[in-house]
Amino acid sequence: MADFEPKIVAFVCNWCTYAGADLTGTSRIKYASNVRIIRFPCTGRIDYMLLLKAFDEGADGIMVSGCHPNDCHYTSGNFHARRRWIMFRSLCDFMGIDIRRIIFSWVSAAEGARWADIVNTTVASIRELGPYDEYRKIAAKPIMEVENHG
Amino acid sequence: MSKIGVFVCHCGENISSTVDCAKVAEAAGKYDGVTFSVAYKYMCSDPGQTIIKNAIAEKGLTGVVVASCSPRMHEPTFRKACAEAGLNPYMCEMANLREHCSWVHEKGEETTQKAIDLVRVLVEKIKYNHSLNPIKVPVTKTALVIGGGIAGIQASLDIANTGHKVILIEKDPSIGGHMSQLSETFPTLDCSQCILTPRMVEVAQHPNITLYTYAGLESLEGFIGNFKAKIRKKSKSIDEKICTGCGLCITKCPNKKIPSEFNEGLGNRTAIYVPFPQAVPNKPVIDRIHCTYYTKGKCRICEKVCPTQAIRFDQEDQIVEAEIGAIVIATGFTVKQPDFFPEYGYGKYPDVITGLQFERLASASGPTLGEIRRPSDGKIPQKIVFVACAGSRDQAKGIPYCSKICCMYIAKHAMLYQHKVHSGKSYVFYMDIRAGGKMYEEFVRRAIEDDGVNYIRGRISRIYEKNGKLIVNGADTLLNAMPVEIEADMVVLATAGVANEGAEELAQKLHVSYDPYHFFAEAHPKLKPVETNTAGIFLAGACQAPRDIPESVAMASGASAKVAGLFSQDELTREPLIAVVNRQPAPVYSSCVGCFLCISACPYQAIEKEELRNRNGDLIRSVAKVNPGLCQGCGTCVAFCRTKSIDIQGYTHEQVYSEVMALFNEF
Amino acid sequence: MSSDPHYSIPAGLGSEVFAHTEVKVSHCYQCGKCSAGCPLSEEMDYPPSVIMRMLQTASPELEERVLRSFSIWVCLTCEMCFARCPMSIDIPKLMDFLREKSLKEKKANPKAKEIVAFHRSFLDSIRYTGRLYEIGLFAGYKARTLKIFDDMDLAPKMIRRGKLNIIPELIKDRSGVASIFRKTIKKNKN
Amino acid sequence: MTLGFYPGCSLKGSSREYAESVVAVAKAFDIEIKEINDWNCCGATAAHNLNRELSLALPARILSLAEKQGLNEIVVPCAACYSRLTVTKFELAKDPELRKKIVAANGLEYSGTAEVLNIIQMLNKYVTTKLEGRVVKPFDHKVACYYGCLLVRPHAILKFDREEDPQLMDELMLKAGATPVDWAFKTECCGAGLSVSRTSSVGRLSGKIIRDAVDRGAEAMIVACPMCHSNLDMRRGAINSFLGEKISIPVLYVTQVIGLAVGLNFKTLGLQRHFVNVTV
Repeated sequence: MADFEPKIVAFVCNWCTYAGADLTGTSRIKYASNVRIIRFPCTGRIDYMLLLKAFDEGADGIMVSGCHPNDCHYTSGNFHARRRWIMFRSLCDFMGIDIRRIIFSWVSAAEGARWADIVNTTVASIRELGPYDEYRKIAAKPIMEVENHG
Repeated sequence: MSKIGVFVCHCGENISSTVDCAKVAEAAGKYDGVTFSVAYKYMCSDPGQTIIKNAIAEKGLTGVVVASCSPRMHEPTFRKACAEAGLNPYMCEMANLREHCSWVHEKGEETTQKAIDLVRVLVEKIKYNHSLNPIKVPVTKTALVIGGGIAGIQASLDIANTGHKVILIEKDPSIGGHMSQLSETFPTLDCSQCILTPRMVEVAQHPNITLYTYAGLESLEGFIGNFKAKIRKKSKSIDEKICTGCGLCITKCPNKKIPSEFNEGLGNRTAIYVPFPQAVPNKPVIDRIHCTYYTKGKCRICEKVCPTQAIRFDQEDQIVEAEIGAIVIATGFTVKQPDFFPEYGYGKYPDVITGLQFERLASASGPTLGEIRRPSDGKIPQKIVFVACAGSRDQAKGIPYCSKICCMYIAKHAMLYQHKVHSGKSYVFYMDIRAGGKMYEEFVRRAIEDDGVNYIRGRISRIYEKNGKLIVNGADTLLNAMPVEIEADMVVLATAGVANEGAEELAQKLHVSYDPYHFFAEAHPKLKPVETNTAGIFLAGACQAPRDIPESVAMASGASAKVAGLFSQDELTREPLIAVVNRQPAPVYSSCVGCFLCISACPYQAIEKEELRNRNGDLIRSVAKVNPGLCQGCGTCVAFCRTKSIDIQGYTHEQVYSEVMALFNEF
Repeated sequence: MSSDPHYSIPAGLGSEVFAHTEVKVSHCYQCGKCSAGCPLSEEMDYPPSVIMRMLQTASPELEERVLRSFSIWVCLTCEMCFARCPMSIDIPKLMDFLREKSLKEKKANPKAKEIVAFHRSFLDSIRYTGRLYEIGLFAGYKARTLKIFDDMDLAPKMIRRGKLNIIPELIKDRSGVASIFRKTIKKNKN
Repeated sequence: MTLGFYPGCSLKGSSREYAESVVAVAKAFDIEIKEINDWNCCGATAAHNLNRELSLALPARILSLAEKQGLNEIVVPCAACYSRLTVTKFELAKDPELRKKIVAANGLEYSGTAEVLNIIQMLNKYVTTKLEGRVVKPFDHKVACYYGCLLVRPHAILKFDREEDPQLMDELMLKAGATPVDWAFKTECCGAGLSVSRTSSVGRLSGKIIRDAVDRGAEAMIVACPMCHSNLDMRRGAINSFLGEKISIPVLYVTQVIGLAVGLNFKTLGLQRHFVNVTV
């Protein structure tokens, strides 16, 4: 697995984590290059079906990150995100999706170093888990076949 | 078919030292829909922008992706450049190759690959961008100020002086608020009334200010720049136009034993009254709860003596409707009463008073004409105990916060007492002295050092009365918590400052949030201290948290500047990155099924129900509708929508899905 | 153990206090209201708020002083401190714990000899009869403290007024009560 | 009307007049009181001072016995026992783990359903409404109602009356024809468990209480706790030496006053047993 480079996508909010990642840049803190950031106005905007889509498209791991509780630019978007995340997580767990591959975190605009840390830990843990082939195997099966097995 | 231009910036060497920019441009050039791609040393420089503008003109570009620094840095720059070249600015996106790539990774193929990926993601996104136009909403240039204390007065005057109209409403018969009750003010000991009353008069005379006293907000609708307020003017039972304020009615009113609110119950007033001599407006109102005519059906003496026949017993409350562009809430606070404290006698000892009552005793306009006399027998107290944190910082009593103003006014009270009663002894029981403020600490030290006030560090456990003395049990925590017992003549409790009764109800009427203690919540604790979460509604003074006079005034001026800024425009322009509910041709109309989950999710009350009707006016069904004036573009509703009928411009489903799908194609 | 996931458990005796009583010593902000209202504060070597402060330091030396203090024994558990504490700190419960620990570690303050003796005699009386046998209590107490002549005038007066039972009241299920003692108090302890 | 009755040790010994008066008043108002069979001591201050589990196991046994006898309501005249029983109920309801442990130690079933009433609650529930018509000899004295600690604290658990300056006993006395004085030491501690081991403290604490009552013109002190009574009554020597004065204000149980008011006999109420003479 040593030469496996995980593909990770990060869904982040514009006001905290995106800005925090900017700060990592301006602070010139180096971190693993496996993560691609996609910008959202707020974690509250993130439709969790996107996460499944990302796995579909070949992601090995997913990060979701926004403002700390009570710091949301829009007051409560991150609370909605967190609440939905709790639901979605158990749903994923139920469906057999490896929830260790979805990392939820709060990174503020001031936490440049923390962003680098979280990315590095995430990359390391996904590397440990290996490529997420299982998902693609299941997803690739025609629906009928899945049903028959089920 | 899209014609997208990709512009890769070297940012000097900031990007190009780790990312092979030429390779990025080359890769981008091969994507579907990309008709132009180039790398340049400084894309944000004039020549760089010219490259973009020329490409738009010459190649007829329909979209621009600038791969350079963070959009938080230069998005406005490049969008402006696009607009200047005739391309809708929202057809420009930025890939963050600097902060998110070149600065955080080592030089190498992987870094370049990441840059290529980031560009591809935005190329795919921009294919689904739409031209957007900034939202414009008109502005009614009249402000509503709720509350006529010092904060409301300051806000009204500041806004009125910028040339805009102000409606000031006050629930009491006079403006002035708590400040008018104060004797002298810390840390300068200038007389409160002397500095306040000129401003009250100014309010009354200002051509831009309409003052409604004895009035409250009935309801509020609308949004920033376009509110509609209903104001209830309680019946004063007099005709203000005719009344000259001569005061004859007050002297003749037989009902003279009503505890005066202005004097905090330490003096009496009549049923027809002005709260205090300098009241603005200086015309009486009839307190219907106590007036003999209203309670017993006869009297009407005031009517008989009024030289101008201004008494109107049958006057009814009046509802005034007003168009409002912005609102300043300045409703202030209140203090806990002694009956809140079981251990201090549940309020049964008349000589255990609040700080506000002490203000009335110390005030030259108060019931004792400024002499410190105890309420029970009028004697001058020789020993007086001041208790800090009475209720404040007391989790068990539900008030864990610091009321902030008490440390200072207690020092002032003790000082005033020592100035007035030279033979007297004063004690202050405190836990910490919080005197952060210009000349505040010096003021407290003066009380201790120059005026001989005894500060004892410890909280009072109990107060009880014996033989006309109040026995105060405390401890000196700086002396191994040694018990201290003082036989005092009077005790002043610095009772906690709390939100007004009805604050919660008002917050709900205004759709602003409030904290667990019912103080109104600011939009950001540091950077938006006078804004609320509802655009166009601002906060001033102690309705947001306990505040002293300088802070209240500063907040009021801050809120006024916000209002003036808003009123400086005829129309409000807002970023069009807001939510929209889809509309389709009949017979579908919209995929919205009207579950209205979005309404509950929206933190801005920006979503309302819209009734779809056919030509005959028959209701087809109700669907959600986003008010563009209120929507802030967080997108929470989008994630909530079960039928994907609501979408957010700039981050549409199509856009974000295409981004995700573009991610790993060549990863 | 904790019902409060946000509480940062302090070091030293404070953590033990928290584990047994859920009393959070760091919640005390030293207002002194407990000491001000405590009826026995003036007889204590360390008034309640000072005990709280000593625990907050987590200094082994000060904790030792707490366990060896007279304060914890003269405390009457009248609950005044708890009733008025702005932080709702259950000091009486804390005191119970400190007493138990002090005794277990044989650190009870020598000045508290009579108080401890009284409590023990009291429990002995219940242990053997199920109910308090006042003469037995006095006898046990006197044997423990050698305060033979204290209250000598009281007993005859009580007997005359029918306030003392010469014969102990015995409950039927004495073994049941004795077994409660065995199961709650460790065997090796008196 | 049947009520469970937990007298507690004091009421069988040094405070038997309290029990006598409770029984007499109950009888006068047709309340049948049924003593819990084979009850044990609640452990009082000693148990919780020395061992927490013991201090819960002993009261739990009492509650279990009451349940076994089918008693849903128990009157507990002793304030200390009332406090121990109520606190035990509260603690065991809060912590199921602890409850398991205690039940195991006792070997008796425990459901926590029996309701515990202090004497004031019992009187208010079953006597007060009928009292007015029954008063034949109003107790026409100024009285200081002394509640002590354990009747009102810990307030969060007991939820009885106001935590400071309680009123319910005062209201009851008013109905019995007495005039309660407004005084300041209603809930101050009398010295309680230090009675024997530190009599001087009791002299000081009880002395302050009696001083205030007398200063406010009280002619009698009314109590609802045997410990308070024995400290204020039997420890008068220590009190007087603290006050430096001989004070002879009598101390009566609340039930004795009600008994007198409805015409019960002096001896039936055990009034002859007091150290400080009561003259009616």
